[in-house]
Amino acid sequence: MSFPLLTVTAVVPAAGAVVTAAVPAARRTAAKWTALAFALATLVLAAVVTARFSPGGARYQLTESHAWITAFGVRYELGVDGIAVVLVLLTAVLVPFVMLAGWHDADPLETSDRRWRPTQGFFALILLVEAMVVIAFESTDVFLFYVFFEAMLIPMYFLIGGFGDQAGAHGEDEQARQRSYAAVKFLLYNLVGGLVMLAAVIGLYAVTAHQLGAGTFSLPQILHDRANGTLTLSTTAERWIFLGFFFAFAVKAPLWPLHTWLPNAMGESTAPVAVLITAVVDKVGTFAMLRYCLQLFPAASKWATPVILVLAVIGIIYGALLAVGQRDIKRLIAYASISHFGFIILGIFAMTSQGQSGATLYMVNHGVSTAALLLVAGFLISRRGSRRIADFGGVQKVAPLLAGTFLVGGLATLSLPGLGPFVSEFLVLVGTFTRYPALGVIATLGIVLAALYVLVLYQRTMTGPVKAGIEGMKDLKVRELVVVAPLIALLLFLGVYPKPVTDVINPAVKDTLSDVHRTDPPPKVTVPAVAAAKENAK
Amino acid sequence: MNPANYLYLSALLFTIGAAGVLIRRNAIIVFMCVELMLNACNLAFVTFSRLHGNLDGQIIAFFTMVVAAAEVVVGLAIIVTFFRSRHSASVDDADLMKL
Amino acid sequence: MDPLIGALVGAPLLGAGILLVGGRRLDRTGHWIGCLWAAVSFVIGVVLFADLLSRSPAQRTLTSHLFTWVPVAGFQADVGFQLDQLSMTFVLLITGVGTLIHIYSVGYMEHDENRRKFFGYLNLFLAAMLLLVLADNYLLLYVGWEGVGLASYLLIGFWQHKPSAATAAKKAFLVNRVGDMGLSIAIMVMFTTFGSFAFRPVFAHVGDVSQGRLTTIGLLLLLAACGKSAQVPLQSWLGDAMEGPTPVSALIHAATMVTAGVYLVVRSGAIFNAAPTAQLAVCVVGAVTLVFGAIVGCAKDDIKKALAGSTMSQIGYMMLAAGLGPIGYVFAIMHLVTHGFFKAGLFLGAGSVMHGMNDEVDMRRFGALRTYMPVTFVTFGLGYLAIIGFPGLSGYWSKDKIIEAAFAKGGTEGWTLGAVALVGAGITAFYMTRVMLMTFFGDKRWQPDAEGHEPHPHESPKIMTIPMSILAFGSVFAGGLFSINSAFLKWLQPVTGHSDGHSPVATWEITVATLVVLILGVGLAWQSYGRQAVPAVAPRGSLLTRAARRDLLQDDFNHVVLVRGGEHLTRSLVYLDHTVVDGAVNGTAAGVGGLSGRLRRLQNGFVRSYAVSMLGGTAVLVAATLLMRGV
Amino acid sequence: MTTSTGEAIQFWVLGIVAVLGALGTVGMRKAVHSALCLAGTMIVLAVFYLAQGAYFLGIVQIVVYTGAVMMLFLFVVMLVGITAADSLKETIRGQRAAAVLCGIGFGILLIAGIANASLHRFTGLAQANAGGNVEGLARLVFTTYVWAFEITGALLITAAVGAMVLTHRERTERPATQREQSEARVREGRNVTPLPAPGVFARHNAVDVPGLLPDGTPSELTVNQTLRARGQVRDVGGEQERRVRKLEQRSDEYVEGVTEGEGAPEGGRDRSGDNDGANHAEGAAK
Repeated sequence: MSFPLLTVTAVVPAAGAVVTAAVPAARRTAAKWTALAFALATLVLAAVVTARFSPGGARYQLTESHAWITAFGVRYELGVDGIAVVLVLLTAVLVPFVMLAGWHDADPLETSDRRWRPTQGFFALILLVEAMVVIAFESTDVFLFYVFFEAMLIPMYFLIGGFGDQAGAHGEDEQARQRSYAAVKFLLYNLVGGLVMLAAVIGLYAVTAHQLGAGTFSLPQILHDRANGTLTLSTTAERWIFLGFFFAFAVKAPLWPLHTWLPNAMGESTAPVAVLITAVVDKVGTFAMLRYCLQLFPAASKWATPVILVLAVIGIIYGALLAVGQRDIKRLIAYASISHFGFIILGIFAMTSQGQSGATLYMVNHGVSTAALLLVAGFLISRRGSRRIADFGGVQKVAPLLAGTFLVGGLATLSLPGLGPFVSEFLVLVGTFTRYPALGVIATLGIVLAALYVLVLYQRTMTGPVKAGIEGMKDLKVRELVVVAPLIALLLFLGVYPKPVTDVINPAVKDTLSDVHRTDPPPKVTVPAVAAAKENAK
Repeated sequence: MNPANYLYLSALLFTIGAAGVLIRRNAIIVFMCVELMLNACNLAFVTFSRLHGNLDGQIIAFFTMVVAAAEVVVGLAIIVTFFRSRHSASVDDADLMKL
Repeated sequence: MDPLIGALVGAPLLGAGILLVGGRRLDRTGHWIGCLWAAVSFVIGVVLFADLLSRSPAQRTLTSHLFTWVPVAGFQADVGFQLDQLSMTFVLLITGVGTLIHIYSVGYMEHDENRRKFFGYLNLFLAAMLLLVLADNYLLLYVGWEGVGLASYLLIGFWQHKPSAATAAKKAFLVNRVGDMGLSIAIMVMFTTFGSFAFRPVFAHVGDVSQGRLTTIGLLLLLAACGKSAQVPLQSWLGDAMEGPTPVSALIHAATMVTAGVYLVVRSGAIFNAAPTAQLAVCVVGAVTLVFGAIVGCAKDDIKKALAGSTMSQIGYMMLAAGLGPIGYVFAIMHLVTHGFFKAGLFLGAGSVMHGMNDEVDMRRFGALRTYMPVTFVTFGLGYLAIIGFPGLSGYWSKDKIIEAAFAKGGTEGWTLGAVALVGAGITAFYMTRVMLMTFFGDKRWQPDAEGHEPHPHESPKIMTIPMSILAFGSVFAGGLFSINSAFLKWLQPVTGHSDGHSPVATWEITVATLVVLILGVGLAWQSYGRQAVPAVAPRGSLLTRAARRDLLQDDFNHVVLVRGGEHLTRSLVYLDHTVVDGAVNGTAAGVGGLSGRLRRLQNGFVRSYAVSMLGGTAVLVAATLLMRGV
Repeated sequence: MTTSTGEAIQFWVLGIVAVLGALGTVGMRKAVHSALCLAGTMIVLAVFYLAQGAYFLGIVQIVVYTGAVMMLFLFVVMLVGITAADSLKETIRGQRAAAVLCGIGFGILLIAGIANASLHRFTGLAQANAGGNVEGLARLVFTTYVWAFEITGALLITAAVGAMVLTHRERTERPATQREQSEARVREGRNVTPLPAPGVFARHNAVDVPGLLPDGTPSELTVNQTLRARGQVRDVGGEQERRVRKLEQRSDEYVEGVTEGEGAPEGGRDRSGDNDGANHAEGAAK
């Protein structure tokens, strides 16, 4: 029984949440530092996990397995493959930045009430979310995953509903109304998804219980039993269960037309929370598509692929077009994210190694780039006290650094070569194109639209004559630089040298594809790619 | 006689108790009916323990009693406080749960 | 020598990094740092050039593989460079002209508080452009391709406080993106076809691919080229791009970046050679743009815009040549280089004029400047002679060859293209003469600027005039030097290949024809702008003129169809998203709410009635279990 | 497999008693009676426990339930007293019908369930109780169920504390002194004098006997209000009046018997105030 590294990685932030929440109300700063310390500790652990993970080794590594609810064959099973490792690391990396960015977001307006402790709550909730997301990434037991997949809604609900920024387009109470509306919408959407998934989970249990005698949720075991034929899902059963799972993930991801909760949630919550939503929590959805939908139900996935791909492409174009039409900075970014999630899902279901590696890489890049853009946007908004694009103009004159970082974030979002997202986006497009040329071409339109909404946003907010209300705007503070600079550095690194990441991802993708029984379509002319590379290298 | 009769008896008592709970308005009597139901269960437990020939059933019955005792204490205390505030022991007067 | 290739790109990149990250503390030295790194890369370029010359023509291809960039299954993208004669030519042009313009900018941007940033961007551009021409595979080329796009975006919009500048920058980037889309799709097609997108394997296997695919790739590449090189129909951005500082217009929108399209076509010669349809398309695009640009150039009163039109037209020539296949490649590049010299020179001259005239750009407010800024006049004049193809000067050597090649294509195509090229030469002569006359001759039409400062034209400082002079030198002699026992041809041939098409018309006939057309153009211009005075306000002019002033209504078309249409589309989509997609959800929610409102009646609050329901439920459950057992 | 006939008889007899007790618990109007009925049922159950070899439980049942719990009930009944809640009239529409329906249905189902359960295996407690029932239980309680046992202990403590917390009433203000109370009475002008004591003109002065006003009508004021609330005031007004009449009658006879002379003034004195008018009349006549 080796050291339960994965468990610890998830437990540390959870403990951090408890400790932070316990900090006395008056000691706000102390609470912040505690939370940050725990987040960093988690980061270290995640790094250790990544280091201990050997690409190309066993499929699931650092596994842990204990009985949990023996009656239903539910086990506490953890294990990471390449994809999970990367995403765990991403989460652990982003959370400290989120905290730093939201350093003052939860400071109470008047500290008269000694028992009122929003700050502690804010940071504790963030840590809680991190813990749940991490365990969701790590679990290899469907039920365990489901539990945390749902549980993470609760802290998110409070983060969205409880800590909106004071920068709404409307009055104070109107804004509170909007916020609670957004929070409830978020909760309901995802609960409905979760409910459907629960049904599917039970269905899965029923099937396994019926065929294996004892029902199980363990992913490795199910895969193993499928492989040696002891477990065979009937076509209809497989399809229904698949749909159940996919629906939940599609809501979380979100896939068009299940996306409408995202703009509200991201628009009303503070920038850091918005980052948490789109860059961390939503990734669980796409991750789960890749791990559960494809690995558990290969046939059904193939059956549903055409529809999903079309939806994804619609999502790409639709999200981009709506982003162009937005008047609210955060909502614009939200719709941009919807477009990007379209790319991710496209890559996943193109079922080519480029597509899926690209999609996974995209999850990482999108996480980092959106974080960069949103957090800077958050700084901008908190300075001006408004989210309306029309309220900005000529920022680059008074706050060049802010404008510059914002531009870099934007360029990353429009996937400019040299920055991370380009690599992943191109991989996804190529991966799609090799099997579905038409879709590939349509999706490529997305990059033009991306350029449109990003540059329009930049032009309206940053350039031109300095608008009223912008004159006195301060440039980035040190804390804010500490948040943004590393993210930008990360973007550059991922854009120039993504090899370390792809090396971790590729084997996992290979396994997934072999689960789905798909191989990359060969090139028309049989130039062995490696040979080509060699020929090219010499 | 088949000891199963004890079970029938307990079922009967249980049902009567339940009906009482539903019909009576006086909180105290309602409470008594609850006690009646508990006792009915105990009888069933004891009978089962006899049927199976091990004492676990009796243990459970025993615990039921203990818990029932605790419950009585708290429940009656609640009734008393309720009576103090409302000058009534009718369960229907506690209808704030609606709407 | 291979690592040097990396250094070639690295030097300006490093410079950009230093300048952009360095922050305000570098404000005082920034511009010199910028120049330094540009110069360094130029020196490296020269060293490499020497190295290449020292080798036998066959061995003149250096490659250096830095690292594997994106390895995913079959998809192997490397960061690797390939330096052959073609790249070398560009490297020298870019770094050479680049360095000159860096130096020029030191003077030109003297009074701008963001000068450091400006030089940072310029260095960034050099790096990206070098990456573009040195890449050994299309994906890396794409990086450079978009990199120069970014640099151009930043530099056009350098004066971001001017809304017009910001808009122009955005427009440029967007239009380029459309082209980039073509390039990226082309790469995808290559990958699906060849399983690779590196030059060597792709070109090596062109033979075993159906022509249809090659045509597809070719057309997609052409789309990309149109975007970058401002060819019809994606040319609309170039005119607005003149909002940027003049050195930028000179370097990016005249000498180097806009010619990337030509490079792409020539580089992909192997593919185009095997896809005649695509080649023809290239020729047509080139020919159309050639005329289009020329006409626009004739109508513009803004000196920079007039030059921009001319740039379009000249690149049209290059595209035309590139489309002609092996006959034309060499001359396309040659014209590209010479054009690099004289057009850069012309722009710098224009910049110098604006510098002297409080940034006035309207030629109708110039006039009679030759005496006030002699150096500018001379250099500009030499550039002018070069571009109209005055015998002996650079333009003459390259342009005539192109016209020749066009005729040599043979058949009606050959005749048409040749004729177009010939006419183009004439129009070129016309509008360039017009510019020349309106700016330096005639009487003073100066007017005070917005703040009411009377312009006091004066010669620009040495730091600006010296680069101009060097470029003028280039624009006089480059063509000649290249043509000495066709050195340039021999130099490039190993890469591009060459075939001497036999032209139906003899060389001397073409030369004569060209001269005739040239004289006609100049004469016409003299007639209308030299003899009678130029009106200070533009006359209404003919329908064509008015159309030409508006870029032949291209922008209006874009505005109506794309911008307005797009706005309506997005607006309506936003509405739909709110009412339909979201409305459906909220509708459901409302329905549930209403239902629960009804059900709420059941909750009368009496414990006992709740208890009844509990008991009932229990009864049902017991029944269910019993039934289950029964089953 | 069956049990001894003796047990059978005992079952049938006591079973009926138990059921009756249960019905009584539900049906009796007064809480006190319900409580007593319940106690009866519990005792019967205790007997059944004993009969089924659960000696310990049997005793505990008697001691804890009938001994402690039921007494607690009675105590609370006394404390709370009788309220309108005791009426058996149903107030919620359809409640009783639903209740009876559910009850019957549930009972039937339950019995049906037991009926088709397979209860043929019947191993008595013979060897389970071999080492003594109590010892057996003890062994289990302190080994297998020790954890649960501890928990229940904690539960009991908590319950006790909870009960205290619930019933304990915090006195917010100082209790009013006698003086203040009297002053308040004067201020409000209601029965300034102390309340009349019960039992005036009474055979005995028990609390539930109201005092009489001079005309012999009982005064409600004189009785403890709890008793009044419960309607447990003994109805004595009529009897007393009758006795007063008798007294007067006898005295009249006595006066007539003595005829004119000194007896009259006694009689007059004896007569209560309402005859004064007559006296004066007579005086005037003289």
